[in-house]
Amino acid sequence: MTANGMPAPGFEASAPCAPPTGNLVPLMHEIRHALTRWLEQGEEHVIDLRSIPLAPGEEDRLLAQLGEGEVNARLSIQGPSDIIETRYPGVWLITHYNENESIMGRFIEVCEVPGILTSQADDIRAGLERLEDQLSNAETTA
Amino acid sequence: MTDTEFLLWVRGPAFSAATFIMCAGLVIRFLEIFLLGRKADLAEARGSAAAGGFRTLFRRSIPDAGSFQRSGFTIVSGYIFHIGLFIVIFLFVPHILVFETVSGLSWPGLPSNIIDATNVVTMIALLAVLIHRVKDPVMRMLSEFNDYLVWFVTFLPLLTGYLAFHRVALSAPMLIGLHILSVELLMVLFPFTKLSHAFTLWMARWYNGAIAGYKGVQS
Amino acid sequence: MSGPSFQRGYNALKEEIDAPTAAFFSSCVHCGMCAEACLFFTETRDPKYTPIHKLEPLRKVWKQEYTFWGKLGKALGLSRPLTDQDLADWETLAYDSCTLCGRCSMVCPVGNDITYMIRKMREGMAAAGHAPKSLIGATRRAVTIGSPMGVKLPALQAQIRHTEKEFDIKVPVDVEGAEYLCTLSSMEIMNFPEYIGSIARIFSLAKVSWTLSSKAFEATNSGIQIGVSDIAAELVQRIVDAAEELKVKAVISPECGHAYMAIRWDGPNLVGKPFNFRVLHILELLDELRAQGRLKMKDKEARKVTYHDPCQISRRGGIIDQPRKLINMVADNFVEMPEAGKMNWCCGAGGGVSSNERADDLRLKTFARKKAQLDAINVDAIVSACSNCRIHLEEGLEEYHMELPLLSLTETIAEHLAEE
Amino acid sequence: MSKDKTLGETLQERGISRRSFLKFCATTASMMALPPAMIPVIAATLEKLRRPSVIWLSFQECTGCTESLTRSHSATIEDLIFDTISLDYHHTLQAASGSAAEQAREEAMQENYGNYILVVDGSIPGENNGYSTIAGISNKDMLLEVAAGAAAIVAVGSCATFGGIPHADPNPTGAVSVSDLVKDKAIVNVPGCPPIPAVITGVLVQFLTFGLPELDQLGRPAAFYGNSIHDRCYRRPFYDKGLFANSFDDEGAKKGWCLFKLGCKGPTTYNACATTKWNDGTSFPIEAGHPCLGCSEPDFWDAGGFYKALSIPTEDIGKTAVYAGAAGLIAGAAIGASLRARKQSAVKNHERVTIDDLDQES
Repeated sequence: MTANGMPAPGFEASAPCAPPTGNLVPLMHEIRHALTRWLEQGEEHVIDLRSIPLAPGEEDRLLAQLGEGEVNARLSIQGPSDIIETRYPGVWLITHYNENESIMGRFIEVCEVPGILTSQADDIRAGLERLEDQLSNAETTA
Repeated sequence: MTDTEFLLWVRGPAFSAATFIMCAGLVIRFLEIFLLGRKADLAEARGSAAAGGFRTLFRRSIPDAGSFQRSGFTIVSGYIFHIGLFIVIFLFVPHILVFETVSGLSWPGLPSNIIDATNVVTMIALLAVLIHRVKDPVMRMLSEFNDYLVWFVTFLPLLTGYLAFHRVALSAPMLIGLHILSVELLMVLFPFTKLSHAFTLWMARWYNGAIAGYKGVQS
Repeated sequence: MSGPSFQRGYNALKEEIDAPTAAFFSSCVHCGMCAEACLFFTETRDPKYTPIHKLEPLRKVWKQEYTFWGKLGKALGLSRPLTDQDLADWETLAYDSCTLCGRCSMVCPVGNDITYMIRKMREGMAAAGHAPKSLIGATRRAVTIGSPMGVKLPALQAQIRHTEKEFDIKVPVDVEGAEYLCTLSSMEIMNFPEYIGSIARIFSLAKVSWTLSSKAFEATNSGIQIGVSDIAAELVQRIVDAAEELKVKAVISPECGHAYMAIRWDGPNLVGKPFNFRVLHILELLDELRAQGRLKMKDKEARKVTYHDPCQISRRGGIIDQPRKLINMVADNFVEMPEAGKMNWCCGAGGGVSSNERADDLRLKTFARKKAQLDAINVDAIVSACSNCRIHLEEGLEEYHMELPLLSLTETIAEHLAEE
Repeated sequence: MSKDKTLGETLQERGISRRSFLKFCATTASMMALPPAMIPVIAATLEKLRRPSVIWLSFQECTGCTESLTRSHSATIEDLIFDTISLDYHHTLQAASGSAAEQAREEAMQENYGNYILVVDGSIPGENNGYSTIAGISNKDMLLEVAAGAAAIVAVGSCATFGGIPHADPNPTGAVSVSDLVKDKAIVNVPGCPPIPAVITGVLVQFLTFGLPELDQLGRPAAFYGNSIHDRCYRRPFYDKGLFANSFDDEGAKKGWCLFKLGCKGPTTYNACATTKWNDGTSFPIEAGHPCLGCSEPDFWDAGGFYKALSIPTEDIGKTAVYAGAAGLIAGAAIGASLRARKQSAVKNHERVTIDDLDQES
């Protein structure tokens, strides 16, 4: 609704009236099963939200249901990525943005820590090299 | 021929040809029967032939209690697949659109998944009817090639419709094309096989009811 | 005289096929429901007795002569034409195992009047020389002697004299200007002469002006049963002539099913012109008298009775309520058998089957159906209104060791009539 | 940037972190509709990949496909793609012009003969080669020449894949598709008018990562064209419930009901629009309220009308039925009259049957 009480043009066609695809509930159950499997077998699980047909507004409802938990990390890698632990520990919501902050991919991961959050051996190696270079440069200049 | 070209062919020239054959054939069949004529009844009437004929058009759809007991399977399975065919043919929205373009008339349809379920029930009923036809001594004796052909061309659109709805095995344009083609086969054979009973039965019921009605006899 | 031939039979079948026949054959989907409606099938479970199957020769002629594709198929040699042997093979199906009872015509879901077509097919069968021997004999007696049982006028006159003496009542014969001309079946003259006394007493007490005719007392029509319209017309014409000569207002058909069918419904069509008199079944007339209060009962039948519907009177003739009203007038304890009325089962002897000795065993076998109906109700007596049904029911009851008296409805009414 | 280094080495040199690479792999897997379990495989393969040479030829086309690709929202990924490949010839994008451009093409062909990837957009005139030429070379000749040395061909857009709009009735140039002319090479068809940009890049990445992808019978990669629009459409529940928009401005249209009656070709169209969507994943035609035109299917321009429901016959059936009825009346009256005459003759042939005619012995 706009300020004068008239419905906003074109509003009806979008989110509030969109039909449910009926995919939300099965999705929540998939998460529940994944959590159980992780506890019992330590098996990790990734859901690509783009591969599931969702009606306009449905994804927002999903995110609202998952909520936000204790961890909220922002990565800066060729555009930001948000890594959020939902209100269900072990259920992570990962959103990749490009440099224009448009969403490029959104995943739900069921695991201890999403792989992309942990430091990568290659990066550590590169970082170590940089550190050593820096130190040796400092020694020579000192 | 690509699948799309095939679909266009069945929706275009093939459908026109099938429509032409079916409509012309039915008119010819009707005249073939009607023009044989019938002698006027000279006996003093005790009832109305028209009223009797009209009544029997509807009344004959309701079996008497005794027949229901003795031919229960035939009646129940027959009812199921006929009602099923009616629902699937006339209450599926994509089909209604076809009738609308031809006649300008439209009516509300049923949800697609109800149509799908009805289709499955109808196919099961038709299979049961076929098994009955093969197993029952009377029906086996009466049945000829025509009866099995009619069964087949009735079953085929249901099956292709099911496959098209669920996109089994082939591409969607091909499946929809095959479905329409199977309906065209049904349409082409309609006037020249027992399928035409869908129309001639109204004549048969009318004559039966009129002959009886004139005499003031129930039928 | 040219004698029967396949060509004449084939031509007759071609003549008989009309729009209803074509509509019926076009509509049959071979569902087999008519089989379950036919007592020849239900009591034997032999598929060949399926009613529509009995019409195969007629169907073949329709298909090959009156449909475009059938004709094409025949011309191309794709389908075998009808042969004399086909007709010979179908003789027992068309005559021995069909009483023209019309039950199949009632249940056919597409509305086929199968009985209507059996009657037509018999025209071709008879003209091709494939009518049963004993039925030909009965027809010959009807044409040459005047009655299928060979009853001649002197025999009737003897019964009249006997009746007049027994009841001290006048039986009018050849009375010009009488209101009703009563006809009789030879079975009534030979086996149930009480019928003559009964109608004489009823009409006398109800003050009905009536007469018999010495020229046309026989109401039955073997021509109808054997399926020869030319002969049936000749037999009907005798009654028409007598009725016109005596200037009656109406002709009364006796307690006989096919006689009613022959004179009431087929009669005008056979002779080719509407009658200038009415035709009533005796039950119709009696019910009219009842409604007018002209039948006074002195007492009522005490036994538990049921009513057997003669097919040509009830199902094919439409006289279903009248007998029930009449029975309720004369009996206190009237029960219906299962499927009574328009769907009642045939006794098994109509449509010429009773005159066909070859069919005797089959006819008695099918009586099991009637026995089952009777077993379900446990009555003391059966009332009916057809002497042909009556004779066969008596025979069947004897065959199945059942002690049940058979009553004529007319006679029962006469018995309980109050004297003035 | 050298063609001899692997992508992993190139990225490292450019200081792109492993995390960034993983992010690229994850979003690419998502784009290619691959299961997330494939992400490590993609990472491992891409890392070792050496940049292949790509030659892009444009024939009878509108540049919509190139526009689509360059307007692709996920800039990072495109950067990476263009880092991954060596686009040696693309006459819309390249800086070189005239004979220098053609020289670049010939050099690229010579250097990488048998190994380069050929991308084509636009259809090829089949009737008269003069309808479309580049540098005096007919489209057909150029295609066949370049195709001969290609490792594989990617046909981008409905024109290159199926002939597209140039091929639409009456097809004045006799336009044909790449696969109509080239029979001896692996061709990946990426139809659409235009194709979804992410699908173009996705196919390239998939091709580079896993080689020739699984194709459907129309040569389309199953990963992107494996599902019909209808089956993945968020309005599908309305179709199943039997709720349809009857016009573009009725209550049903406002409520976002199924557009089948308005001619939606979703049921017969295979593409990724319903899940990948367009413009930064914002929307796709059906979500915007317009029925699917079926642009990724052959002959979509002539497939019975954009606004005619898929189930409706394309010709005037009502008229046909009336003509058929009239023809039936004439033929039926003639046949009926002859049958009637046959019956009359049977009636005329009737010999009166007497009792003496019944017995066969008599």
